Amino acid sequence: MASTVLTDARWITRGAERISLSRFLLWLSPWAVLLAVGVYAAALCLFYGLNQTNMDNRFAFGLWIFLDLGIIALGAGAFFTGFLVYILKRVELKPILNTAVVVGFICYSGAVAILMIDVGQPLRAWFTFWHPNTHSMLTEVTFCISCYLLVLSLEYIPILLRNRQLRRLPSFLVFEHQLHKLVPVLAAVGTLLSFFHQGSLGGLYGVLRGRPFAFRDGFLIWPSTFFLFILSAIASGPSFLVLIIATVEKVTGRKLVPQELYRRLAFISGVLLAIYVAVKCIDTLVWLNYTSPAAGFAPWQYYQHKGFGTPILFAEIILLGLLPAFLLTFRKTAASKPWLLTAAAMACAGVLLNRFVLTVQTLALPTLPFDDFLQYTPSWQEVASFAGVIAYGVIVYSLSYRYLPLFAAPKGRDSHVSGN
Amino acid sequence: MSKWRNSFVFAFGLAVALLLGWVVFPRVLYSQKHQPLDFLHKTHAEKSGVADCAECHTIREDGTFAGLPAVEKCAGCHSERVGESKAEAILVDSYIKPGHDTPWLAYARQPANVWFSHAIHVKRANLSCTECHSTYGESDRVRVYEVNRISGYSRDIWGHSMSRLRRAPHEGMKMSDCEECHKQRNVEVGCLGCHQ
Amino acid sequence: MFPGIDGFHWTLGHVLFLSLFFAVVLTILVTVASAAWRTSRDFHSHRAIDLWWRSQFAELPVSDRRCRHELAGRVLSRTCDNAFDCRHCEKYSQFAVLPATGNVGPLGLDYADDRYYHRGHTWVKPEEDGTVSVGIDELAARLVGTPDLVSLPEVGQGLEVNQTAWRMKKNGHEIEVRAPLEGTVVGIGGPKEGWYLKIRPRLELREPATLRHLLCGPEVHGWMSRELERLQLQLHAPNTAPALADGGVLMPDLMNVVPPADWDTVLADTFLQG
Amino acid sequence: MWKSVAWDAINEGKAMKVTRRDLLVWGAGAAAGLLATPVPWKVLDDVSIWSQNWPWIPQPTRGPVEVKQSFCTLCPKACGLRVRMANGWAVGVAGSSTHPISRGALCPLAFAAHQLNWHPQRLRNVRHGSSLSTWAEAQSAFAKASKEGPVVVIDGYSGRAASSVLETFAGKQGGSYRVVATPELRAFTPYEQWTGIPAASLGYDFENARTIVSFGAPLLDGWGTPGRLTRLWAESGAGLSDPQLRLIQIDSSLSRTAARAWQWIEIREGSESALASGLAGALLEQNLVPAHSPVPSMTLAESSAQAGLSVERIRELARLVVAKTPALVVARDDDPAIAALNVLLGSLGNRGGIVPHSEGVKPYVAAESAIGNARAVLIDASVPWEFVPQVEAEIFRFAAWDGGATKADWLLPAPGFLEDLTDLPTAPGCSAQTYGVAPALVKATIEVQSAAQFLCSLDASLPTTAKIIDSRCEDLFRRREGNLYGQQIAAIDKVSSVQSFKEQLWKGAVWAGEASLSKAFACHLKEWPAQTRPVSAETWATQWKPVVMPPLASKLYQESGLREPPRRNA
Amino acid sequence: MSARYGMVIDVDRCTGCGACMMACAAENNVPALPQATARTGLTPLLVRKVSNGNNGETRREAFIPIMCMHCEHDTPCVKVCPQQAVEVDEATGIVMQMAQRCLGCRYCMTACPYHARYFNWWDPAWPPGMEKSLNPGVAVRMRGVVEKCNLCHARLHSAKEKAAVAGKREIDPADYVPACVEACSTNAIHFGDLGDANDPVSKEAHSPQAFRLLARLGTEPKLYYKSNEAWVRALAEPNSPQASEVQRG
Repeated sequence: MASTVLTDARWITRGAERISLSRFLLWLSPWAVLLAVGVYAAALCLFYGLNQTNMDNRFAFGLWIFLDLGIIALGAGAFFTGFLVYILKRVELKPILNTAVVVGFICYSGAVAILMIDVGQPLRAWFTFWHPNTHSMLTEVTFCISCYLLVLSLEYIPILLRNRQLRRLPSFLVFEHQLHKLVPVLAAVGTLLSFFHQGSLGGLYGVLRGRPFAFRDGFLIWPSTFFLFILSAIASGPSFLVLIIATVEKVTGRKLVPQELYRRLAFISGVLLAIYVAVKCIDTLVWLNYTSPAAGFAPWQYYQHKGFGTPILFAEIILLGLLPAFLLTFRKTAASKPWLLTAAAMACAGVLLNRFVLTVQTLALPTLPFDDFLQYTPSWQEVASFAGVIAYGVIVYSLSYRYLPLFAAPKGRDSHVSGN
Repeated sequence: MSKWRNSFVFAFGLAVALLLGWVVFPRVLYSQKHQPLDFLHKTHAEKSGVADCAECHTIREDGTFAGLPAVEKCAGCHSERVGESKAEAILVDSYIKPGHDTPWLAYARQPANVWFSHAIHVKRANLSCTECHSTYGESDRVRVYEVNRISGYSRDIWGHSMSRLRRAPHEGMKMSDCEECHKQRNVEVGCLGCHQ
Repeated sequence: MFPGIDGFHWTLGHVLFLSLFFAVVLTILVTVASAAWRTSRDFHSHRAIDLWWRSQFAELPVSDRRCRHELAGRVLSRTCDNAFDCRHCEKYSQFAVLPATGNVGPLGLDYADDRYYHRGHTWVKPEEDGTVSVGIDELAARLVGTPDLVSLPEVGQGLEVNQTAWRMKKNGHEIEVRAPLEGTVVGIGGPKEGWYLKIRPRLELREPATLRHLLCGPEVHGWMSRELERLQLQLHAPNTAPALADGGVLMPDLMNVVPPADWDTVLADTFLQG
Repeated sequence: MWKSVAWDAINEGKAMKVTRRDLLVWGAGAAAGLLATPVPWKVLDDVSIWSQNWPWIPQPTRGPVEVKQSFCTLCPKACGLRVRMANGWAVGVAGSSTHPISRGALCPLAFAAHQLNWHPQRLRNVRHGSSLSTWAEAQSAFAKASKEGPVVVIDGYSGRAASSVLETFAGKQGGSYRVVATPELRAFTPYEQWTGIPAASLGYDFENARTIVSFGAPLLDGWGTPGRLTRLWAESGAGLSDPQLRLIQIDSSLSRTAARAWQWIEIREGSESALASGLAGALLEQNLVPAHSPVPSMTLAESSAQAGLSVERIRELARLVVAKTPALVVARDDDPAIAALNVLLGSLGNRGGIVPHSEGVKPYVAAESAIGNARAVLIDASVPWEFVPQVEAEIFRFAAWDGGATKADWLLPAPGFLEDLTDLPTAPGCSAQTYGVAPALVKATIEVQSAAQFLCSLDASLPTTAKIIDSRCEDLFRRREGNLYGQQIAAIDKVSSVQSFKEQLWKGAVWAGEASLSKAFACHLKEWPAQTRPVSAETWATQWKPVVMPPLASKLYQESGLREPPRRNA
Repeated sequence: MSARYGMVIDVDRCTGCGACMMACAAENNVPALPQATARTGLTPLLVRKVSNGNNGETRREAFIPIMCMHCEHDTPCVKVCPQQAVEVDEATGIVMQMAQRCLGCRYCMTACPYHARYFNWWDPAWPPGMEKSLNPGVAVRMRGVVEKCNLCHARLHSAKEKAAVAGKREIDPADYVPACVEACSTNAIHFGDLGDANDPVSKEAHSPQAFRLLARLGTEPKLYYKSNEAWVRALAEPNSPQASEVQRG
């Protein structure tokens, strides 16, 4: 008789070799615990209000806004890969498309979830749609992110429906087939939306006239950070995908994509990063010499606080910008896996640092001459919900990897025949 | 058989939802309360010769609106029972004699965050009471007071029509109704023009 | 958001922003709706069935997608690109005339020359009254043994080629048996009768297109031997007992004899399940 | 006819069995239908409205709003108030600009005084030791005690009608009546000693002074009747390099007054007396004042060493003091050395100096913590909470708020803010006599009695507060002098009758007499006062020691760093 | 009516007593919660202490009341609010914060250079019974929304109502005086119509002693300060040599 051991073999793509269910559950369990703690922390914030956080009137935005900006930047790989594959027809990137979509979906849904905890009155958040102030960058962000999350969900559906059991349902299968055919439309819409909201997220701080550290001159209604954010997001997105895929390969012990694909992603990332660094340098010079002094603020003031001196500027632009750009672009370093991964990690860290500086340092810096430089330590609730989002991402990705054909052709399926 | 099955099942689901949404939901959403006694505007207007709403619903000297009259006002005429009705007995025995204010349920009461000045609307803009309150002043029976279980608002704020598409004139006292009237009359006020 | 709602302004920026938003939302909705509409259209036009099979076919391992002419040794190597429907294959007639050179060594499995074989391990036997009887071939029969449960269609039901003709259950595994050809069920048998269904084909039996897509003659041997080989490998996992009896003859009721094998995969590969 | 069958329906399609597919389709239909009903939209809207009117968020009271004139009764400074009342409750407090002394200004705490009645530390029950008791028990216990031996009655706000009740009782009972005076009042006690004029009859004529030398008195921070000096200072050219009124603040730290004063003289902590002696020496040495005896025994050098100022700086200060006259010296407390400076400067009884304003005021007997062998001590609610009698007697303490650890045997809930009728005699330091009446504007929500009410209920022969107020009003009217500050300012001659006079007073008007200027009075300073103790007491407003703080006061010290947090009672 | 309400605060007169803060909080039903700190509390009006940085007798301290400056140009908070919960009233120039519209995203707080906006981190609460002492003209804000100085709009309402009863269109300026102005014991806060050239406040705002905080940001605040002391006026410029000497406190 068939063994009574619980098995999910029927749900796993045929031919794909996966660890046993018990081992898989063992892998998930710590993440599930983390997620549970995160959900509990988030529930505390929703139920008792934001007094559960350590944010205050000066530090009105805290860890979460950094998380939001950070993971949305890293999630840019989703739209950018879709753009490259469907619009620019770079079909060689197709094998990573599914992973890009799943990662993007995780990043965006996580960001939206955090955003909903982060506002004081989530029950009224829909007012933004009903009474939008179209001059607000946040309105643009809200509209675009919700639409793009919808797009990502729709892009995720075909992947989901390719699950072995789900595709047995004919209506699902045919719908998947038809939706898949229309995915280029979604990719185009996603590109448009991403372009705007990545930019608006940059604009979020760039328009703050009252915060000369963040305020930037710009083009029409868009401050320069609008464009810088788009650039840095599409530069770091592929690097983040490299990191993710390498991690998955490491964890599963499987070769998932050809080495050549790594190099290609790295090259794209490196070139874009180099362009970003160049533009960022120009922007910084303009800001230091014109924008900030015009508002009555001498730029040296921003960097006189302990831990937030000019090294942070150096790290942001050179150490975690220019350097990884070189490493990612040069054939020699990009060919070596350790160098490649280091460089990709540096590129991601650089973009995260940029988001950190713009969100946290901006708030920490005084504006009134009799104000102090502020410190802020997130509460455990903030950290836990942050960690919960990461756990959520790991769980969703693990489930997707296990039950969905994420990497185009499941290798090994034919091994027993081809060996013949 | 199967050709129409899906359509039928779909239509069935649709019908159930429509029924629930349009018929059952309003009954569930609003709870009903009754006024402490049957007060008839019509009787007061016709028999007692109260000609003007402002006789009872006064605007004070400082411009504030007294709203529903205090029990002393009623006591002016009803210090002793005037008729034989049950309402009369309740009014005199339960409220006037002990001096308790009658706990009227105010159909048109706006929440605490709304600042509606009767003085400005009545004295400056010369709106008549019926403009907003319709002809309640001539009503010959007491309406049931319906209160929204979620928001706690009187149903008159939303208006009786659930869709708000086919409203009677002067039905509904939501912010959009205020805005509509203001727009018609070209009166611009900011948020704090009507909120407090 | 709409004119008349508080906060709506007839300014260029506001209208532009909202128009863009509505355009995007509309595009997304139209995309989804059109996918749904196309799905529904496919169902009405029977294209859905074809789509479904083609998608299932595409999921099959390459080794299961060999062209019948390769199996017969007429060509060296060819992957079927027509979802096993030779009736629409342009190359069919071109290759069919080549001589078969496949080996004809002992197989240990019976197959009859008067029967036609479907890749899902069903056979079709034309009867004299113009109907055909359909059953599972010996490899499948030895694999499954006596099914725990068989659920057959009703008489009068129509079947489409490659779709589920009937279902069997064995040891908790559900097996969907592919219909070898399209037609109407006219009789019901079972494992005891040796055949499962009697079907009146949609086209007359004598029409060449009725049975053309089914394997026959030398192709059957080539195919069977490959299937046997696959089975041998799949059942010869380190932890399984000897799968095949001496001389490579399949033992009857394999599923009971070799319980720990990855029967899910074996059955799916055998009965062409997605 | 050949029929096609969807493959899933091969078996499941039989009869009308409900399939999973049916459920999905039904669900889709229901979902589509639901979108066409008010359910999602109305619920979304209502939930938002709910979040705008959360039932647990307090709602302000509804009802007619009226504004009443009254007085702040929290301390003896008698500031005029305008109290906004809604539905019978006080909902807002503002200064009454018609008040001739406070002139519309109030100390920060007064703005939340109307919330004090709801303070969590409000004393709600009669307490005997650590257990709850009743008024009847308290009365019988007090009656028994007053039969057995002398009762000491302690008042924190002398001169009120209620004080008169307390004093009368003490006199009749054979006990004594003593007063815990505010530092402003105590500052006049040296003059009382030297001139025989009661401290409560003396006042500062700030309005005519040109230089004010403050020895640590927080003149701009709640000292005296707050509005009087702050408004005067502000209107006399605050911030100008040569203002009309020069405020010289001698302080050991940069207090609020020091920060905003015309000049701040920084001295060592507790060296005010020494500097006063030194300053006197410097004035005499430089012949800046008429020769005078006695002269201070302390040399300039000694003073300089103690105060931490150079001798030359003290001389300079002396010149500064007399540079613009009249000059007036203000002490924080009853420091005779500083008071003697005013004698030296000739400020007593002169324009811009210290003037007497009312007659018939009795000298007060200062309450010491050591009380002697009394049988019982009755403490009025106006006595500061920190005042704890050191005595083996039974203590009956009235209080509206429970300030924490106490040694009182009986704790008796007194009326809170504006819950009791009281009159307001002249505030300490005023240059003219004033009188006002604060009726009970709000009703107490708990059973309360003031000490005076308590005594009257025990001894029916005592005059009630209301009666005393009545007769005081009549006395004032009979004097036919001063003005009545109501909606308009009216000379008392214009007030038609005593009835109308009373009515206006009860409505919050203030009667104020004229300042009696240039009435020089004799002063017998036998010897230059020796250096006394360092200044100990601070005013109520700076030390932040009312029994309880209104919760809103946390805006000043907890929700901002504007002030030091109050030191809690041990 | 049409006005541009603004204030001129005479810093020289401010003694930092805090009466304005108390009056403001009481007038506007601002809760005082035991948990609130200087970083999480609600002080729509906040008096800040500044000094000239010296020690000893030459040290000077001054007090600067900070509240919503009701910026006129490119108003930072209005521009960023995603759902129009903040707007500049055309008739009065008041920057109005609507708690009922606010979703609590706090973007406006990051936008405000004066930190004059406060978030309701907790449910507002008063000791039992104390809700009876709340100002009936102002709704209590719920947890999770931003609040700030609305220039005592309840007093404007009363003034309008009073005018309406009297049959007038324009309010009597004496009827509309914000609580802080009324409470100031030194009359340091002057309130009036900056748009009216004859208004004393309008004249004062143009005096050489007048200055505005962070004026170079270009937001045109309608809150002016004035002082005869140069070091106080230097606070207008965040980078001026004097200002950098100012001890932060």
